[in-house]
Amino acid sequence: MPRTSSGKKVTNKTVNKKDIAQLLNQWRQEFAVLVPSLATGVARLASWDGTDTSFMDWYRNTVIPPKANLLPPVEEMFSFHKDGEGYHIELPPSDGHQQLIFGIRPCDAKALAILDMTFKDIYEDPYYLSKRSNTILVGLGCTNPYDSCFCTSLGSSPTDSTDVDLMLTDIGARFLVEEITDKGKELMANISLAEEATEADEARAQAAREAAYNKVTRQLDTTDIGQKLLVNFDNQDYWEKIAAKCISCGICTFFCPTCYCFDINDELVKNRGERFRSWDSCAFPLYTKMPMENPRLEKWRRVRQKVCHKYEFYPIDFKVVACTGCGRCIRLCPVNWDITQALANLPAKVRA
Amino acid sequence: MKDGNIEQKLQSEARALLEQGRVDYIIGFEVGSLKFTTTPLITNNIADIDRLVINPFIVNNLSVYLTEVKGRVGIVAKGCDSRSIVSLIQDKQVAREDVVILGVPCPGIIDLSKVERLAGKDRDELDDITRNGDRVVITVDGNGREFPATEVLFDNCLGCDFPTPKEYDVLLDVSSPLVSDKAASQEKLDKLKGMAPEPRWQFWASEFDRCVLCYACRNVCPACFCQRCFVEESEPQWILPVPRWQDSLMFQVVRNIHVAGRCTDCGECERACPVNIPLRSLTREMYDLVDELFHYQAGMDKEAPPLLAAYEATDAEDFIR
Amino acid sequence: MKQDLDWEPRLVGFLCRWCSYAGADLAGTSRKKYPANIRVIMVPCSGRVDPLFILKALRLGFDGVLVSGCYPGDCHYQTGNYYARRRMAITKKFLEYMGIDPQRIQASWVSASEGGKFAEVVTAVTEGLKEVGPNKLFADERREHRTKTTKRG
Amino acid sequence: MTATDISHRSRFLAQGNVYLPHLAVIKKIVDETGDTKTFHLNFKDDKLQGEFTFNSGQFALFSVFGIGEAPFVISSSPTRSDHLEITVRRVGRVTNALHRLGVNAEVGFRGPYGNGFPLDLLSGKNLVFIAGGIGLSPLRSLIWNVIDNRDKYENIDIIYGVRTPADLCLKYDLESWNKDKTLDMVTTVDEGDESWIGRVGVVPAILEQVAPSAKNAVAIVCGPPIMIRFTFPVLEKLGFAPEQMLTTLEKRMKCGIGKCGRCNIGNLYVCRDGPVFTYAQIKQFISSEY
Repeated sequence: MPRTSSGKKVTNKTVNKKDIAQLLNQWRQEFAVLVPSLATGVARLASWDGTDTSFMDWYRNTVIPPKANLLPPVEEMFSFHKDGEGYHIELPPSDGHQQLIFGIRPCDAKALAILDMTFKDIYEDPYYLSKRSNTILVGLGCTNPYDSCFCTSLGSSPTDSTDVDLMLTDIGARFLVEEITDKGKELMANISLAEEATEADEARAQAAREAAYNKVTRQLDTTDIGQKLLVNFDNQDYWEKIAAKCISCGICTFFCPTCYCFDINDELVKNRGERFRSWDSCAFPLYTKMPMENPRLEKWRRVRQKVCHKYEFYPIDFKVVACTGCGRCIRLCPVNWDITQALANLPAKVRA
Repeated sequence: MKDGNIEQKLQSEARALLEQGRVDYIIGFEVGSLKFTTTPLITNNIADIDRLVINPFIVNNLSVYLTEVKGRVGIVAKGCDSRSIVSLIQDKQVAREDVVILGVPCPGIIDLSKVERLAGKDRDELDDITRNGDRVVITVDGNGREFPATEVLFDNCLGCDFPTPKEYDVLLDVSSPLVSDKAASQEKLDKLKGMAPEPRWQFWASEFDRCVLCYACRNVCPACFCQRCFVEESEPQWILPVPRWQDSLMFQVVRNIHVAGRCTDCGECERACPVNIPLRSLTREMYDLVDELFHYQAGMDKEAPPLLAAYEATDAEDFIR
Repeated sequence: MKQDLDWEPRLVGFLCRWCSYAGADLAGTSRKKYPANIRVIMVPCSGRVDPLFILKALRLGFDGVLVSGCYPGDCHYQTGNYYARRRMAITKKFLEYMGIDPQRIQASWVSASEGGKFAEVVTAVTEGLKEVGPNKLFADERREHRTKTTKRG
Repeated sequence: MTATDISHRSRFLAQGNVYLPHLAVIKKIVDETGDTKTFHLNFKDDKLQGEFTFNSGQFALFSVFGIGEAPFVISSSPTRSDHLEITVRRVGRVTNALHRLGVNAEVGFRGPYGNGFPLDLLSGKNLVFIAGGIGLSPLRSLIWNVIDNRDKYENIDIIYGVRTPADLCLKYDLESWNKDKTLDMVTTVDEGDESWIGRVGVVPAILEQVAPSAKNAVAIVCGPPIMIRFTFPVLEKLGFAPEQMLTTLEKRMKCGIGKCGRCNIGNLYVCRDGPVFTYAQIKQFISSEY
């Protein structure tokens, strides 16, 4: 069954699709508004230009996941310079402006909730969390999931509103608008073009949710998956087989909305330099390489790490599978490595 | 390359190779998990051989696996792939006697992004794509539309001079005609050459601004066989391995120089790029430069030394003061 | 090209130690005049020059690069300069295709006895760079959408 | 939710941003072997120097600005010195750069991170320290700590092995431990020379000869992965339960605080949950992940 988001006694609203530009412009008075965009040559969330709403026609999901707006592919951590007194360290100027992400898909919103866990754990990560706390998520339910999508296998759905502030569901000429959080409620407070949702609107939304849910055809049986992975940890034959065609590029991890691994590098030119952090991937041999040895030199160990981290280790630490079924890793892989196939063939028991 | 005959022949050849112990592994294609895709099949199991396919979607250059699969290998190779294998032999990465090349005369591979553009729909929304000689029929919502094949083949296929492998052990079919369109194949490059230098540089700067350094271009490339790559492991660190456009661009330029004379214009780098950087507009230019300057074509002669590991006393030096 | 009147091009010279470096030395000791715009880096052979060095120099803001070695046939290591010649040919042409002015990437053969030629080459290359103007190839900081996510739309 | 409780640990004195290093100054450099040096460091800020605390076995990330950061276990004991010591073998980019620095050079310091050794658990026990090569350095802080609180512990054995006599680290410590009548020290080399009068043999083999009793004992092991892998089975043979074996692990590390990935063994992160683990914790993964 599709999950409906609200058990609450609030009246939902509706907004006419034609008025989306007006709505975004009103929000733009207060926030930096990001929308799905092709302006940079690849589908990603980017600054809205104030007029273009063509994403309503092409947008199924972005190629670059929304994590890139909070954990950028590269960001300066600090700069340093040296003078007669020694080193001086300086943080990059921070910009406290609020950003509003319009159109985030439920799988990607869930992914941000998953990232929050790591970045809040033990020591807070100031770079991610400062952006995160300044971000408002306006979700847009899917009407046309890809054949690579499998969110329904991970306890979510194409219209799941759990992890957004405001949720939009396509009901034909209008969007049903649900205020999920207080932030979401505030967003709609002064929007005069919104109307109260009727019972017919609600019924249409429910039908849309069910239709979208049923369009997700790819399935992955996640029953006892962590346990199955644990017993197969040393099943080298299995891992070698499923890793054989992997080319060890970073696509499935870089474009994964829940992968967060990063590298830290310094650059120095004369007496000035910067420290950067940038995306890193467990697919790269260098990721774990130490001067004298490398625990994951062989490809199958790296593939195992990727799979186990998502489906075995993350659930131990944070009680959630670090995969939302967005399907990017399947869609974008140059050799069609498919995690749903890999896990489907996981032996239930291994010889002792 | 459409009917089942070539597939049957491939399967029986591959099966025989494994059965007779002439190879340890077969590297070929099987049907992929997404519509209109294939995926590499690397197997030592005879039971898997039935899954081998040949169709207009066999995109990968499988020779990329040769340096890592152990033992003797039977490998399915299109024209460009077989040249990559020869190039690996020239570089002594692969021994000729360790590979059995199952050559596929290639009529050109279908570029799904071109199909999507023509159809105005994504791949998974299409019912069917059928190649028939120089025509392709794309069916959406039950309605078939016919297009010239030249409009859906990869740019590199349209400009391919050697679709049929020259180096092979078994040729799986008689040579089939490739529909080529040299002008279309060079269109992007010509457009760039028509630009003034500054906008051209700006073009590349903005293209590489999207790069996230996933290294898919390098890792799908059979010519990039180095165990350690200059971008990640060099002392001093010439390039910072972080995705700023300057570093990404430097990486790609030097990668192109490294694969000069090895690149067979298989187009895999551009196809693999998840952020649509037109990498073939670089690799093909280098391919043409190498031909123009040294009359050298990659992977044509397994006895020849690699381009940059050789010289002629008569090499051009009009640019040297 | 319009430019700052005070601007002087900066040139990196990778000189092979056996011929061109000695040639540069000779130019100095025999008091040949040549522009002070060149910073010399001695390399064992022109064949040692990795295209990466050339790009790195440009990335650091140098306006041009000169690679200079022994004449063909005179290489101390027999053939190093022949390999360099091939590599330089494709590097120069390829970078030109990408939009880098070919004047910025120069090569020469200068023997140990050619102090005069060295001075001429450096003068000519420097003059060429003055025509081309300052190197701003890598100066552009893009990617605002990635590093500053909360910029007001 | 947190994956690991760190409330009882000495913690990094953050300046609002956990990734910002403090500045530390190299006060003294001791040459240990041809490729190993010990650095004595003080915080540049006197106030910080006064406030700073750490537990034996905790590590920190040291920066050479412009080159990068690398993790080292603090090898001095909180019971002794007013400065910090790290012993560094020259093996990679950062360690090379560290070795090029001289006295008065400034480095970055982030830490202390990680759990350190469980002193509660060790108290009242016989302790068997087993170290190979530079693996002595992560144990050194604990060894001095234990010596300085000698009455809290029972017997102390130290087994230390290196490849050749020239590879012996911390000779000044070895000397004083050798003289210390309250502990038993065995030094061994894989390959001796004319002047070597100690034992010859790899650490697991010597351990088997020394055969310390497992009764009321805890073994603390540190060395190269190959030594660690071969030492645990010997300890098991001697009757040590997996819970009685401690080790401190080294992995490639970038953040030090459980975020950048890479240093995990199973769901345990060396930086977050370690670097000190019992064999029981890592047993199921160690064969193929370390």
